[in-house]
Amino acid sequence: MSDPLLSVCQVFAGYTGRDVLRDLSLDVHKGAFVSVIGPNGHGKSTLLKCISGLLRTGSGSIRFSGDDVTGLAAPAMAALGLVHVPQGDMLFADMTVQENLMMGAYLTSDRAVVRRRLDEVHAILPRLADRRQQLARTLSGGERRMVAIGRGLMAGGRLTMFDEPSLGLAPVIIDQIYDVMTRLRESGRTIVLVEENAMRAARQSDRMYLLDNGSMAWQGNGEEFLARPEVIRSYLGG
Amino acid sequence: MEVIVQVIASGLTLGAMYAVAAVGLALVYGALGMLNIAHGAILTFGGYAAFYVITSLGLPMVAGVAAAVAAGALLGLAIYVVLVHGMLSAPAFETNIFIATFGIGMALENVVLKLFGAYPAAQPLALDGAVAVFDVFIPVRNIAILVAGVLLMVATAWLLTRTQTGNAIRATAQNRAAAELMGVRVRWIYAQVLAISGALAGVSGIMVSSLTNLSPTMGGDPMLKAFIVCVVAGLGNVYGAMIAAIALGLVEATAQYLLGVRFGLATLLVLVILTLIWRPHGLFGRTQVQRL
Amino acid sequence: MDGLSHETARSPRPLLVVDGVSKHFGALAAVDNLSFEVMPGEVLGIGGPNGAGKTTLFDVITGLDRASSGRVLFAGHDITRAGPERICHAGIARTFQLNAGFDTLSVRENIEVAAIYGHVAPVFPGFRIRPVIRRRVDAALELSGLAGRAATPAGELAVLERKLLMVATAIVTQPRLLMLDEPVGGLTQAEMDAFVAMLARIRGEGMAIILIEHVMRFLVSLADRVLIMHHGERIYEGRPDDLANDRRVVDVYLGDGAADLIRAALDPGVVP
Amino acid sequence: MTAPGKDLVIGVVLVAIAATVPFLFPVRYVITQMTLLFIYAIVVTQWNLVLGVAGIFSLAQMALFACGAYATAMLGLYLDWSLWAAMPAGAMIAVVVGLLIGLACLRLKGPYVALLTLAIAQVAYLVIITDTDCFIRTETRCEPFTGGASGLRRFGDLGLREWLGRDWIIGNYFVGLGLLVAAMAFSVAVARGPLGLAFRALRDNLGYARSRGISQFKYQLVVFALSAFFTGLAGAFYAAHFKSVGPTIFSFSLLLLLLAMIVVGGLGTIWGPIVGATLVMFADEGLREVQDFRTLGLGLTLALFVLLLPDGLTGTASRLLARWRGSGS
Repeated sequence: MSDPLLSVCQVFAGYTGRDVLRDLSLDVHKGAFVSVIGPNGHGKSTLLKCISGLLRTGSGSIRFSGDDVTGLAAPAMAALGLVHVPQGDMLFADMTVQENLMMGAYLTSDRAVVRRRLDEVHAILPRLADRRQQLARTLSGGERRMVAIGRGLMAGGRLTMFDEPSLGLAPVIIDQIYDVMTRLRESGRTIVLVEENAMRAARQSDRMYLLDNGSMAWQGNGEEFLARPEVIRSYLGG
Repeated sequence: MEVIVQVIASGLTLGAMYAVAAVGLALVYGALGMLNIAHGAILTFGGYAAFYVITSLGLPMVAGVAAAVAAGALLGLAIYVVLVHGMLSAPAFETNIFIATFGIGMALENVVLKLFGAYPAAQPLALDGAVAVFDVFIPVRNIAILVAGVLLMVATAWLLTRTQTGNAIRATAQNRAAAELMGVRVRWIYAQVLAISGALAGVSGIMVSSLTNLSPTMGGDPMLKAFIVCVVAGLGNVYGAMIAAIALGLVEATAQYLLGVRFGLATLLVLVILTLIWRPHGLFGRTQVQRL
Repeated sequence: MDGLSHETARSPRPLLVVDGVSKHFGALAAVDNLSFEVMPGEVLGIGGPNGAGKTTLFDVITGLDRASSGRVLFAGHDITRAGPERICHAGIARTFQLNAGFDTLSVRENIEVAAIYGHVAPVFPGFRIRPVIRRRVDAALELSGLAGRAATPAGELAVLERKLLMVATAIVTQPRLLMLDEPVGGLTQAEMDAFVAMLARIRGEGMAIILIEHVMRFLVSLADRVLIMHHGERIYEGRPDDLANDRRVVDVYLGDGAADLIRAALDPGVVP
Repeated sequence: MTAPGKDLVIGVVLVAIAATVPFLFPVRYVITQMTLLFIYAIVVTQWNLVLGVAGIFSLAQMALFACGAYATAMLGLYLDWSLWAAMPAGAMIAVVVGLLIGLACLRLKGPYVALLTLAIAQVAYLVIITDTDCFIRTETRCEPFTGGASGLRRFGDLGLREWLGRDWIIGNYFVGLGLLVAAMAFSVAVARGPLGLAFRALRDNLGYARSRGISQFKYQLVVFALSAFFTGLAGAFYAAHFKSVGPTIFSFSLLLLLLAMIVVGGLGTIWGPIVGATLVMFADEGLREVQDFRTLGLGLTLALFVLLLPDGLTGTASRLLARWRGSGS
């Protein structure tokens, strides 16, 4: 098997006085759809922040496409082609939808490439084309999520990480978001998905990691997960 | 009629002048959450830089403007390198940078005093003559200030909305972490913002001194007014600051006409006090919800 | 508010009544026409996925945020429009999700300030801390197990200690209702056990408790009754042991079809 | 030793040193400067309550000082009050103004507080210096109500000359020292006691503090009023001692001096402001030779301290001490 695109190795990390991640390892191969599941507050978002450089790792190492990228800051990770679509969208609230999308392609200087990606994003998320000139702060929750996802796609990175893209949305909208996920998967992108809703993630995933209290509790593929109800049930503490 | 033209003309001149100073402050506050009290001193430096280049070195006016811009930008950059870079991640940044730039501002003012002396000097970069509008003679320098002010506002707006740097500045101001995820090197943006703000202050120094005179303490009054403009607009709101500057310039000119020249600033101060009591985040500001 | 403190804990009347409360942020309904009651001495667990409106509900009850509509009654008094200070004095104390603390104050000072100001509003707090306050502070330090850390600034505490400190500052105000917002989020199993032990000691004193928690095994082990929220609405209210059998709850947490899967796996009579 | 015990020892030692100065150095200049130091020290200890302990970024302290000074001068000048009566009255007026400023700042945060209080101080300054209308007419000229740009004079003094003759200045010295002791004792009691806890709790986390029953409304007004009292009294004594008041007390360089005292000593610490006031004052004297560079030195000092020692000298010292003890045990 070829070397993984992203490899997280024995990482400890956290905030003052506390490790949120403990001895955590994970691999993501090119073209794979990997999901990280687990109840809230168990370090899923912290893991993504460590990978994208928003948070310093305490110890352990992170490799991205063969290079040691441990300790690199977020802009440098972005320049390497790592895209992080953060939880809570973190849009540029006083910029238009279009400007938000263009910020996604901040590091891409080739205008033709940017235009092609914009067309792609508009094709996948047609609502964004209609809302082009609207300020991000005036959008509904679902539209904001789509801007956040579209902004991530505009970077055209080699690995895209989504942090709970269905969080706080109405069921109909969640379905739409997952349709987008499916299409991205089919287009062959490498994706890491953080999700609290395990069943939903399981249907998509080539590989699943279950996080419990900052360490890996279980890993396997989606079908294995669906076949093991006791793992599912431990989720609810039963 | 003549009175109205007079008041509007002088109000617009004042407004354009305040706008140039206030936009610099608003940019810095918007991007970094930093009140730059040294802004007035930078403005003074700009005025004197033009004076020095034109009067002492005998270079042409354009060189004077360039010198003011360069001096302002360099001082802004220096403030970033010396103070901001080290303090950004330390606790209580907002309070501490306020105190630090207050100190630096006073120190810079003292430097000007040592270099050029306490006596007021005339700004050589000033235009003479007047133009009649509806039988009212309006000095050419006022018109020049208005035109320059409007051009600078347009240029700033263009920079912020039409350039990659401008987009990065706005993005950083609105969400720092998200900007970093897009690949924006935030600290470099901060340095640029301080340099741009300093350059604007430098130009504003020429404007202010061409209306009055050069003196080491000349930055205090326009900076105070720029702060008033920013507070009324809501700190960090660049476009709000442009509008508020023009509006407050007109208010001040009206107050000066109706109440007497000495009540101009007092009127503005009372206005800012009332604004803050009525709307704690300024006219265009928004309250933010905080989670504990 | 004087009449409040004379109610007895055994009163059959509900201690807290949330009556048709909604909270809108623009078009979004964070809490949507929610009603429930809490009896004196009862432990109510509130669960639900992220963004279900649980913390907003706490903010509304404790006066940090205003309800868009509906009423909140505490011990028979309307507290819907009261500020957080008054609600604290009425007898509701809460903790916060992000582990709030007075970071530059020592652990002891954190508890002292709550003891002095939290029970009743002093007309003038004086220049010394009264012995009766000191005794209450000592008791709270003991109860929370933080006595050994009394002189440490709160900002230097680890997560578990910060959570314990928040509870200590809450109980020292002598509340009749304690509201805990994700009290064990991010704790290890051993730490969670320590926390449960402390809550058991508090319960002995007859205090009613509402707790929000994602960690279901914690919620289930502690609560007398469980309420699950989703999109600001109640989707389940009842006994904790029935929770895992409730179709909507399982689906909300795990996704469509998970309920069938679990039922199938756990019921030997049915072959999936 | 307990904290109050330690405070008492430090206080007694400082007072003992200060009490011997007029006899060891019976030089008029030294005594005057020391008296001025006492006045500034009172202001910074009280300003520290608002700025450091309560964390409210108010720049109106010199306006409150001016309230006390001007009220005393005016009561003496226009109503012929004894300054001993006018001083506490001036302090009470400062309290009322302090309450109003506190009320105006209630809903504001951080930098907005700084700008609002600065605006209030500037309005007061402008009102005074632009006042040129004749209020009373002496033989030679006419005086505006506030004294205008040149200030107020000839409103009497503390009357110690009648008792002490040419030693009246030593009398004033001890009045100043007495006021400083009272102000310091008061601010220590406030900062170390339940009130200080409330102020610091509100500063550290407003929402959490309110949820623990601390009223922001009440205690923000209390801290403004308390700190205004001794600040106003210091202003009143300033007027009585120097027998004149002018608008220079609003100047930015004086504000810079006082702010430097607090920051050098340690913002929010108990003894920092006094230590800072003394050090800055002595440094200022030492640099008399290079008077021209005074503002430059002060400004750079302020910036350097905030950059390198944001806890000031006493804050840093006590932290190092704690670490040293921690590693020792």
